[in-house]
Amino acid sequence: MKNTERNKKIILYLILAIGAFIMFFPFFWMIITSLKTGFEANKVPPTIFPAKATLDNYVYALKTAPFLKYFKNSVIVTIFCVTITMFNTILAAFAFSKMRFPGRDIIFAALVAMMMIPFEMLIITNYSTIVKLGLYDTIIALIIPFTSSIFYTYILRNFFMSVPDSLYHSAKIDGASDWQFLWEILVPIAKPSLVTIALLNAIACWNSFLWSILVINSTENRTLPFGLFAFTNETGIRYERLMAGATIVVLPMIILFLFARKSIVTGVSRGGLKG
Amino acid sequence: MRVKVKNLTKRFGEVTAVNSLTAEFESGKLIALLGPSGCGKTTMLNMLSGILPVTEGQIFFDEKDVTDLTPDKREVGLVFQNYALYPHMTVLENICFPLKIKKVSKAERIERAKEFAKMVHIEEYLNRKPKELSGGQQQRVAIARALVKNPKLLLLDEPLSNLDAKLRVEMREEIRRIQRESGVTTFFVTHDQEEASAISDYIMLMKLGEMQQYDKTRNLYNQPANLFVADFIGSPTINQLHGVYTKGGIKVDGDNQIIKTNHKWQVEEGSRVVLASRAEAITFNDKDDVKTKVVESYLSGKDTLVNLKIGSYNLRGYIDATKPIKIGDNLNIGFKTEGVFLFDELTGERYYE
Amino acid sequence: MRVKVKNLTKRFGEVTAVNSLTAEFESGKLIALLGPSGCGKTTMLNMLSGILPVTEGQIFFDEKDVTDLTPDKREVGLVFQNYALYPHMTVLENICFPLKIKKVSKAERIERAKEFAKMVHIEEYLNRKPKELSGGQQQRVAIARALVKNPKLLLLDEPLSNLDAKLRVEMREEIRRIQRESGVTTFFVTHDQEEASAISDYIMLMKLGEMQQYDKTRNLYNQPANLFVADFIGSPTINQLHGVYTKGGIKVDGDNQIIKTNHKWQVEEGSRVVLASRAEAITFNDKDDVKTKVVESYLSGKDTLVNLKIGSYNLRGYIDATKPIKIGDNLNIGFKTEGVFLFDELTGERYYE
Amino acid sequence: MSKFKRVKKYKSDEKVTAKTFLKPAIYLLPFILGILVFTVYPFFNAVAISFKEDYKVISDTFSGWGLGNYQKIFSDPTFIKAIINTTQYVLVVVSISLVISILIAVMLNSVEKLQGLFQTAYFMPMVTSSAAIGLVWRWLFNYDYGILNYLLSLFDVDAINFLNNPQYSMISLCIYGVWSMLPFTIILLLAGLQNIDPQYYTAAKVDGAKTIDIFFNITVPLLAPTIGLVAIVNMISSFKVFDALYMLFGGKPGPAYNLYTVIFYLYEQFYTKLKLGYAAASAIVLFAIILLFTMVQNRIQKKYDYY
Amino acid sequence: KKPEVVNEGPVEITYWHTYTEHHNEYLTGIVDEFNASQNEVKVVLVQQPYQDYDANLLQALRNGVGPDICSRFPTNVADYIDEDLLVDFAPYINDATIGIPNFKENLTGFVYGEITQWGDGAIYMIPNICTSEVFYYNKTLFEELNLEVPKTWEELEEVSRIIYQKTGKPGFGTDSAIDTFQGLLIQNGSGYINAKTKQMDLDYDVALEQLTWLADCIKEGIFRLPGDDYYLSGPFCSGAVASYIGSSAGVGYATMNGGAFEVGCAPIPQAGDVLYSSSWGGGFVCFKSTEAKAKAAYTFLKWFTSTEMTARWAINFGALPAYISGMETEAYQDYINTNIAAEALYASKDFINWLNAIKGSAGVRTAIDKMISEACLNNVDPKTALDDMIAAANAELNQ
Ligand SMILES: Nc1ncnc2c1ncn2[C@@H]1O[C@H](COP(=O)(O)OP(=O)(O)OP(=O)(O)O)[C@@H](O)[C@H]1O
Ligand SMILES: Nc1ncnc2c1ncn2[C@@H]1O[C@H](COP(=O)(O)OP(=O)(O)OP(=O)(O)O)[C@@H](O)[C@H]1O
Ligand SMILES: [Mg+2]
Ligand SMILES: [Mg+2]
Repeated sequence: MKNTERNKKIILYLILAIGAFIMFFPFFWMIITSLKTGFEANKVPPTIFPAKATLDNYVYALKTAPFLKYFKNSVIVTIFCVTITMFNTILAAFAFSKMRFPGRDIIFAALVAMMMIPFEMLIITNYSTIVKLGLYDTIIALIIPFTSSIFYTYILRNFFMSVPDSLYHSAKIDGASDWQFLWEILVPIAKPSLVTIALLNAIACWNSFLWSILVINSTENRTLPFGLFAFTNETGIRYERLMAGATIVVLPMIILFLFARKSIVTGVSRGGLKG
Repeated sequence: MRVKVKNLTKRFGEVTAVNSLTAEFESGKLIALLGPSGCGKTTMLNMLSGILPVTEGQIFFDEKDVTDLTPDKREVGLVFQNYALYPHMTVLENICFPLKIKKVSKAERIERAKEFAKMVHIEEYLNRKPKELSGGQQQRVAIARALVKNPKLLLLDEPLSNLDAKLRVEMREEIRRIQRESGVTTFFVTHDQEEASAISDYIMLMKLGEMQQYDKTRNLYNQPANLFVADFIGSPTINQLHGVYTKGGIKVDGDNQIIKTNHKWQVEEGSRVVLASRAEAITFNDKDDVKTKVVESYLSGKDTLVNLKIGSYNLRGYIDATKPIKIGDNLNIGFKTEGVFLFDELTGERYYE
Repeated sequence: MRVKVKNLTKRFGEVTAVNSLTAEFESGKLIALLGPSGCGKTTMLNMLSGILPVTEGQIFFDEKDVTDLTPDKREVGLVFQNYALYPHMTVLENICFPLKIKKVSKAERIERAKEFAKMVHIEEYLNRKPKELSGGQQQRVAIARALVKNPKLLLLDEPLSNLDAKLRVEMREEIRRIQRESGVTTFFVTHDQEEASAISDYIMLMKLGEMQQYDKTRNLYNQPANLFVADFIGSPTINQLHGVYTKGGIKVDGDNQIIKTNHKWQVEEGSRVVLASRAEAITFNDKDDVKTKVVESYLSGKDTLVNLKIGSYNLRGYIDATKPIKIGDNLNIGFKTEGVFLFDELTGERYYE
Repeated sequence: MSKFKRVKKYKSDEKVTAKTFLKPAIYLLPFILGILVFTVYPFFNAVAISFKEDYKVISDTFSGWGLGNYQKIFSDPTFIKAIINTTQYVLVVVSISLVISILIAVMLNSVEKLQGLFQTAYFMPMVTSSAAIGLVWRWLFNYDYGILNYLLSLFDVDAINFLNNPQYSMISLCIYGVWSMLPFTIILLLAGLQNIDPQYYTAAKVDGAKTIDIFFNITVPLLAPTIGLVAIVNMISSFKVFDALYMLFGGKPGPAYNLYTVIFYLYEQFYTKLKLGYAAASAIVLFAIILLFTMVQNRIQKKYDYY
Repeated sequence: KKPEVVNEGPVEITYWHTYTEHHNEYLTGIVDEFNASQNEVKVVLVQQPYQDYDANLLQALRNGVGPDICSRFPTNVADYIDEDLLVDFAPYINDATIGIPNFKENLTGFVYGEITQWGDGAIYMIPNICTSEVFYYNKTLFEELNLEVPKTWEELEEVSRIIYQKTGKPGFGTDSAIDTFQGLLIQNGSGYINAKTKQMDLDYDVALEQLTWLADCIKEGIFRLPGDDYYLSGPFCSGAVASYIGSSAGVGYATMNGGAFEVGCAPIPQAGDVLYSSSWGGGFVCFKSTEAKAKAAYTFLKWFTSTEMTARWAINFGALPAYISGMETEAYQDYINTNIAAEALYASKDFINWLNAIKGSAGVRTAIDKMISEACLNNVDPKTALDDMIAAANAELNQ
């Protein structure tokens, strides 16, 4: 009896481990490649472990692009972007989940439909808007277009909906206004979901370069991912250097993830509600 | 605060949970809400608190129409039937929350919260999360949370259902005390009649969303408005003899006697009626002439509870334990004036004298 | 199925919810679990059902050690204190679920579910979702769900707490009937002593995670193992006179008399003891010589309940209502043999004869 | 008497007054403002462009209004092919990735040990440079020395030219698509699983349910809102498949231009051919298709809304 | 664009580029040098990412935040002219005082024709350097097998077959099958696009013959396409292919083999009378804004393309100066001897030629690529593939 339990566990872990390996491999490859020489990085067929690991690529990458300045800009953009987005998103998700007003679901459905329009089409007009607003080549241009996200609102609304209404009622009885309920009850309870969304958002901000290369011209205002372009040009890509750059770029996100992971996973489990 | 409801109605789709209820509740009283499961007690409280918007009708607090006021503006305290504690807060934080909202200073709210925690005997658990508490402990937290903020109207939805007898008595006395001292109008849902009569000034009895009777507690027992009330209130259940009103008396089905009592019912001859009598309203005196047969008998303290058969119906009464009773004995009984009522069989309405 | 637990212990961090409990429960009996809120009743049931892993100790079903068996292998039915109905299923689906799992054919499970739904009077609500039901209705769904699958062990955690008196009596009789017919060993948590004694074969009384007494229902009343049991069981609460055992009698604090009863306690002279007596064990005969003073008196049916003072303690007894009683009167009382117990004041342990 | 008359009612008796709208409006203001400027306005602008004939990108001039762009794209076999390819891709990738993600999320949620490690691994693709991912997948798919072919050879299957043989390129694209969709989906599902009250699992266990029963009867239905959410989000995002294509086939729509997707078509029309009119028209067509799909999905989803 | 305020100081012009690493550094140096050398014009250099550069530029132009000058290809120019965006340099170049004497004559190969192909004597592009395809080969292997460097495609086929037989690996590959195919067409006397009729102007038989040949060689295994390696430098360095045609600018990648073998470089094979190697030069364009800016741009470009500067830039970039005078400088001549690709390029200088770039020509390239992959990878009959290509290409041109 106990053995089958044990076997089940082993199979479970095995599947997870294989899956984890498959998911993890590209990341591993990024690191490995960044430690190779140019010759080895381009070798066909590729070698798994570098014959001789070298940190030259990192040295080179750090020398080539003003990573420190980019880093500063990235941090500013990400912090502002995530903060404002989360604020907007929380308010909107709350209105769309717990407040009741006629047309709510229709308006929301229309908004969701807006997600279906390809980004490429939006960019054309948004670019003009940014220029018209006089925000071209400013850090603000990297922030405001993304602070109202239907996508995150959609996700968060879903999570807010799963918080029982009786807690809303309970807070109202206790005299809390909608605003107080939102910040004192709903947000703390939905913290795991919020952290998840904030993390996704942070990663998206951090890595968003398509837009930033469009609206940013001056080195002063450029963000980290821009540093990666230093390794791609018309004659080809220096993968080993690119990977070193990429590793440097994503490092903060990994650290962020490792910090946030705990709150994603250990959700506030329910209890205190009967029936 | 005086509470008045006018044509209060709540429908959930097809279901009518509360049906056109009109009543006025005196200020500072404790009103017990009684009724079978699903009769609309919780719905009623939820409408009073503002959680549920009403379908029709109005609610007044004192003279003010609060029908459209949101719960946070009504200043009510509510113990939810399912507690609805905040899962992410500790017990202390849960109790403090209403005070925090009221911007009571931190020191003061903790002090007050602790005081109420002590009152409901949960002072040891202040730092636990709700899910780390037993059912009864959670319920007590909910009580403390509702009481701590000095509400203008207190609504308690079966607040003691998960407590043991001793604690239950203690809690209800505490609630009663606080209610008296603060004079807060209080609605108290309970399924326990003993509890209801022990603490309430008034009882409102509901059935299928309709109010059956709203009256002083003892009046429900002594002056039931209809058969349902008479039947619902009291233990053992009131005796019911169905029959026809003939010749100034009741001819019980399956029996030939015409039972006469010393009431002068305003009832037409030939009506189908129900003669209802409390067990203690049955007399066993020498002059009594209604013939019955003993079916069962139990000793109950100084008395014997006898189960008697008359026609197709049973009847319970208390007889002195010293009197020897055997099953199958014939026993003559009589009816007192008090505790004996006549109802229309069909509508359940009471015939008065 | 016989249930045996051995040194059963459950700790939540610092908190010990159940403490080294050893007991054997006969097959086919209905055992009521009694005890103050937070004493470990739910924890006990959860361990029996397998939901909570035990910290220490073992559980046996018949001779089989099931300590490490997962709940799905134990074939128990459980009514959760908070119902735990599946929110995404209708009432019918909720009740059907255990049968679906057992691969009972669809037609059959619906039929059986409907039968149980009818039994608990929720047949009208079969297509509703739990959140569309009142508290009592939800609770009844939970009962039906636990009963429908013919469990080998039935665990009921305050299953009737949200039902009105009439329904409550009806439900408990149904549960009792099913339990008798199927012979399933049943644990029934309740805080209602009347309910416990009405339906259970045995009562297990707990306090702070420890078993106080496990015995036939009437033995808890007639032969309490310790002061806690004597105090917890019975209404009105047992009378307690604290004092010193001197010269073969009890000298109550604040009083000079030495009370002698016709018991021969095995107790050392000079021990501090508690003389506990049920209200009905107090006699008011001519020969009685313990002097008391009347503090209060209420009429209660044929009797008067008198509250008497002796030393610093109060004592309640029933006296014939015909006897005229005034507050402040001196009244001599005596103690019957039955319903009178002596306990150690400190440990609460009982002294036997 | 008018005082007693309720003018209009909304869902379960809520009274509709100006206030009903005012409050949500305040909460929605910052959000809606941003959406109007950066989503709604560009959307309608795109609609407008799609009806402009002979639209010139840089100078923003056009010859007149009409359906010319739509006529053109619908008479373009490449566009029709792109729609078919995209739809195929969406159906395969969304369903497969959803199934795998649910399984993995539930498994991840059920293990106690090493959970952190596993989660980190499953999360890593989200921060990995896409160039690295492209490199790896190209390597995995390689005909001569790729791992996939090595694995196939263990089962005596002939090597498949995943990337260069047009017959297999769709399969490769789907494999890659599924893979790249997993981390996000798993993370959201994990968060969704956190919202399920564990008492329902407990109750089900007591009811005798095995792991499998719990999965199908409790976990999946209770997770349904989240599943529906990721299904829609993934559907939308995979209808816009472009990156995967770009990554795997070096900027070409498949080895023999056989894997045009709607967005690739759009991209090509705009970026290399400067035909913004065609691009806009294809965007609107794509929009309509996605809308249709999500409406169907929503219909199915409704059943599971029990909150 | 905002009207220029008449102000003191230099006229500022923005110059966008996508150069990275040492190219970027060097260009910055040159621009600084220019800015320091005079005070009428100030060039502001902006580095843009290579990825999606076309689109970015387009968007910026559309919104009036684009550069004043940048380097572009003739295909782009065709689009810009369509939108009337470009400054015609002809008046400046031909000006008596500020003009560039011998401009046409000094240009290498047929570059003048390329930059004036849009007629009216307008010059929209000022070239600076150009690159082209060269033939890289594994010199060590060639010597081992005693093989001559192929000068014609037939020789290439033969050599490749031998290599294939000896090593089991393809002997030859090409980074850009499109350019290779275009080369085969032109070298064999076929036309390409007719700019007037906006039609394909192919010699059908030649095209079919060349396509069939290419497809056969690839199917035989002696030639290969880059496939999922994108660039053949990787396989070449690892010895997976013995020779390939790639950009002269990619010499750094071609020689990154860890010293495993020696790399040789030669002009690409030819077919017969018409020598041809496609021009990958591009040139500077100036976007219309103010007269002053156009003039300032011209001033800078004139300086940048002067004999000395073009040579320096070409050396730094590993390319060929677009101007004969630049090639003839001592510095460049010295450079050739140190760089195999530059040497091969220099050897091709006289037949670097161009193809018509009109609207839709980008689409034609796509159609050709599709045709080749169909014929070579998808087993489509070459004739069908060719017919499809012509139809598609004509549709592109005719829009
Ligand atoms: N959301 C709902 N949708 C449909 N019917 C509902 C809903 N809520 C309550 N009801 C029904 O309304 C009636 C009254 O419910 P209510 O909760 O007020 O009963 P109650 O008197 O509190 O009962 P209990 O003592 O069992 O808690 C019940 O029959 C119930 O089934
Ligand atoms: N998860 C937990 N963490 C910490 N303490 C707990 C936890 N669950 C229960 N307890 C404590 O264990 C004790 C026993 O709890 P249990 O729920 O068994 O009580 P109970 O007898 O069912 O009480 P009630 O009648 O109030 O439901 C209580 O004091 C409770 O606070
Ligand atoms: Mg209720
Ligand atoms: Mg409990």
